[in-house]
Amino acid sequence: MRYSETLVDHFLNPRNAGLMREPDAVGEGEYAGCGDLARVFLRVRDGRVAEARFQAYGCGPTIAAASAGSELIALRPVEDLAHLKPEEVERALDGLPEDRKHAAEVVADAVRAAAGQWLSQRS
Amino acid sequence: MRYSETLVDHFLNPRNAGLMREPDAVGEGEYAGCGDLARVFLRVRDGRVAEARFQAYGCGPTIAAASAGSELIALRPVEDLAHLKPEEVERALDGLPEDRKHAAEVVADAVRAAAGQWLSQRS
Amino acid sequence: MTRRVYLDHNASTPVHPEVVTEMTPYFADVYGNPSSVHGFGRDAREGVDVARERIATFLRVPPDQIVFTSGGTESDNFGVKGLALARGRGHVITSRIEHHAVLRTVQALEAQGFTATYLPVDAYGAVDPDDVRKAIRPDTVAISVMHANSEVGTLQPITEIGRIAREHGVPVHVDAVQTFGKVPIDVDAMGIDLLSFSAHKIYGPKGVAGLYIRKGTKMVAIQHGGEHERRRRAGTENVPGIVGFGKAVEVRGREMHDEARRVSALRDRLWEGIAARVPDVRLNGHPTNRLPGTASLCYRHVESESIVLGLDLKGIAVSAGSACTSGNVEPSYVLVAMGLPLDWAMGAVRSSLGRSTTAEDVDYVVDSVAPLVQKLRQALPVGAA
Amino acid sequence: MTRRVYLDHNASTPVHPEVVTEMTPYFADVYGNPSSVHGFGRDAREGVDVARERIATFLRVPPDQIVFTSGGTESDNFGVKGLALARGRGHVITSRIEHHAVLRTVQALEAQGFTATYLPVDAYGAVDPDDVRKAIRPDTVAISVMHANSEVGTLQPITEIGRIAREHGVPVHVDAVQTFGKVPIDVDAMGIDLLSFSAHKIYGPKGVAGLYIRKGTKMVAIQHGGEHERRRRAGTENVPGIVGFGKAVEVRGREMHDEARRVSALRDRLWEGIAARVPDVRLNGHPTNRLPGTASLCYRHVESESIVLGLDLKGIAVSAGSACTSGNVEPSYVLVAMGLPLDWAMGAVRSSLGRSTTAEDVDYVVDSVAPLVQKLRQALPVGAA
Ligand SMILES: Cc1ncc(COP(=O)(O)O)c(C=O)c1O
Ligand SMILES: Cc1ncc(COP(=O)(O)O)c(C=O)c1O
Repeated sequence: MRYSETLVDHFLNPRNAGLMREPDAVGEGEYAGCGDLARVFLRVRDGRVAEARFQAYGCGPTIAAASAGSELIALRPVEDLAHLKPEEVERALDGLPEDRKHAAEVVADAVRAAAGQWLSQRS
Repeated sequence: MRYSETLVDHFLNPRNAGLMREPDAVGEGEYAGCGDLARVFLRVRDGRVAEARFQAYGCGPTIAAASAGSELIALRPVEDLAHLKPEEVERALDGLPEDRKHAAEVVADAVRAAAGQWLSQRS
Repeated sequence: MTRRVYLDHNASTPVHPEVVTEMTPYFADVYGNPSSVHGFGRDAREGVDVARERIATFLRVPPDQIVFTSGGTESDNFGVKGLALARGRGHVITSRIEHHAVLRTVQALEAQGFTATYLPVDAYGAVDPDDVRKAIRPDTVAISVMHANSEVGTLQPITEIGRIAREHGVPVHVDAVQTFGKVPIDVDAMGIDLLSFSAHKIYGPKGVAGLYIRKGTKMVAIQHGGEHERRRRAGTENVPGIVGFGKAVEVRGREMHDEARRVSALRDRLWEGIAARVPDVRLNGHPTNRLPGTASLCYRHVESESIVLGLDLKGIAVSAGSACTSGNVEPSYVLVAMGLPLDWAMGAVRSSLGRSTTAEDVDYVVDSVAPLVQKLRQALPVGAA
Repeated sequence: MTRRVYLDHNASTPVHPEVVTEMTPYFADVYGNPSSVHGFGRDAREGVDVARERIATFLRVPPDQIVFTSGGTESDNFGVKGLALARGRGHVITSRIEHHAVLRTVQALEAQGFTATYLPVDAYGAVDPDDVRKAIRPDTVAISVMHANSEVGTLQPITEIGRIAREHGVPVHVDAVQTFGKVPIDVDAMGIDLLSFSAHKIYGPKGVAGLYIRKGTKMVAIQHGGEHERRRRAGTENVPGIVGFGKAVEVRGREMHDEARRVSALRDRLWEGIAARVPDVRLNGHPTNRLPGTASLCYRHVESESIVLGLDLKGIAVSAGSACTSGNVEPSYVLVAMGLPLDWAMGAVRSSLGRSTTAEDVDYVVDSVAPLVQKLRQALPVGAA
């Protein structure tokens, strides 16, 4: 198997999948080459992520990355998330094969976009 | 095995191989493409072959054909041998593969040459 | 995850037990080089001869018109380049849905100065013979159209194409790698001059295939060296592989017809089972005029590879119609040529059934697909793709 | 005729029992297509990866610089055409004693507009590196010189040739089909850019070989299709063959050195035994700088094929240096290039010894050769040939 157990678990049992009604912020990441797409919804309380949900379209790792990403950001300050690195998402999956690194990038992009939206609305 | 048992026997135990001293006639056959060479010596009594010997250079079938040919012509009228056909030599070997038919031709050529020599000396 | 179900027979097949038995002695016992004239060589040669004879009998052609190669790809390269290069220059006709072994070969010929026409296909994936007729030019040197595509399995109208080609005196190469040994082929009735066919798609070993070359067809060799295969393909023969190939074909003669019926019914069961439980799914290719065991399904708004991964985790082997390689989207060019919209084409999954496939296998797959697709769709951005 | 002695290891070899054991599961059990992403495919892929790793370890090169092919002939075609066609046009240097897989490939390139120099060899069959230097021109695009010829076994001065080639920036292809796994090869020290090597000459299966391609060497693929072997050689991998090849090479790592010593001594025993009992016989090739198990003998005034036939009837397999094919004389072009007179060259017989050859085998051969040659010479026209 070329994927970690953690990745497979997120793929088979995605956490926080689906739409969020009236979110405080939404962000999208898209991988141009591949058509992969992730969307992250945030509910924010006291500057921190109170709830996150995602939707993803793409190969297995992208779905797993979105799931792992939604757990990763729970309760973290939105300010921090504006700089979320793909490597952090990849670590949460216990690694990605070389040709699937974009899965982490798409999700990190989406999180940063959502965080950016929330920060700009607030200011 | 692509050769008949008869051919193999002639090859392993060639009959009448070797030089003849003071023969009544000698004939040679050569296969240009291949370098194969057969030489037939005849001793003639009352117009018939009293003794035949051969020398041959070439692949196995050529040696076998010379041996079979030397048996084939024993006691036959020299006049007949002036028209000896390769097919007769081939039959005496119980057949030859397509790409070795020249073995019979070389030997038939040698026999016809020797017969021709004897006939022309006599006339 | 103890259960394992292999529904990828169009990619490769398990070697038939009788084939393994037949080829095994040719490794350590009958190991001579068939070009050698001694007994060890003659024994090996006989193995090759018997195999050629078996395949010739199956195809109803003379044995000396069969050349052994190293695989379907080599046969395709040989067939297409062999025809084109023997004529030096000119125009080649092929279709948009050929295997890469033909497509990239035609492209390589284009790079050398040949010109090419890539024929379109209809919604079922079939070439229109009339398009072949229209494409033929005075300088057309070869036509190469496959018998059936590995992905959707629609059978091409080869007989009609062969007739048109003959009228114009153009030789026809047919890539039958996916059909040989699965559906009947009559090279004379179908007007085929060259036919590529392979072992590992029909329970024979990998690394061996064949090219039928009709007597009198002007061809050049593309692999140079010794005088093997009547000077048409140099290189010491893969004796065990060829022996296994011959046996595999002989077995096909016995098993092909019943299996086609059985596998065809199982394929219907698969499609009907999935269609009943999964919304927004379609079956690609011609409904009847097709390979018996191939089911190409498209799941709208789901991505092929995620389904393949999900099923793989259940021990099920199917293949993705679209592939994401190093960050480049590749929806199947075959489905695109058939006019499928991208939101369908991206979710293409091929199941290909074979001689060991059972009804229980099929039901297990149906039971696995339905919840998987549902779950994947839940994670889906609204209106994506 | 119960005894059978195989002295034709340069033609092909019996597959090593450990190799058969290693490859057998890859027919009916691990049958996936290595390109498939599911578990069946990954298991097959792993077999291929392990084999590549083993061969890379043996050759001390990175695994991704090894491409699997279908045989030595394909490797040679690929190596020479791959270099030449990547450069479009130019001059190729090779030797007169190459295998036909190289010679006819160079001829095919000449027919496409390339030019070629065929280097002579000395009386031992060795190329003079100085001739290589002199042959190099500004438009030289490739040098292809074999490591050792299958018939006489003389090792070529590859290191010197490699050094000269490098000075001039010309890539070097080496056909090592007869030496790989028999004598040490160091592609870096020897300045080799491409190396052809094969399985069935070293107790691996027929139908699989390799080409080492030094990183950065400008090459084109010659077999077009799917994206296998990092796009350098299209076609489904011959998985069992590759697995067997890897094992064969691993075994060579263990057995090669002791065997070379043992086989070399047996070859001396053969030559000395025959020389003591048969007049007018000579040993061809370099006395020391050669393949360990190869003995090319010439029997003056006897024809090769009649010796091969005579020994075959005693169960002994050797090979003829000259062959009479459909009525055309063919003295070995290798011996002719070495300057052997025709009356010697026509009587060339090669014995090639291997891992199962025993002293009893050798003695049996000596005992069979002596009376046979005597008998054949008796039937000989005086002063013939
Ligand atoms: C129609 C067709 N042609 C050619 C090939 C190439 O066969 P191989 O990869 O075995 O060389 C395939 C294999 O998938 C195929 O389906
Ligand atoms: C030096 C050399 N090169 C290439 C080859 C060709 O190998 P194959 O016939 O296995 O393709 C041989 C085989 O005899 C050889 O000896």
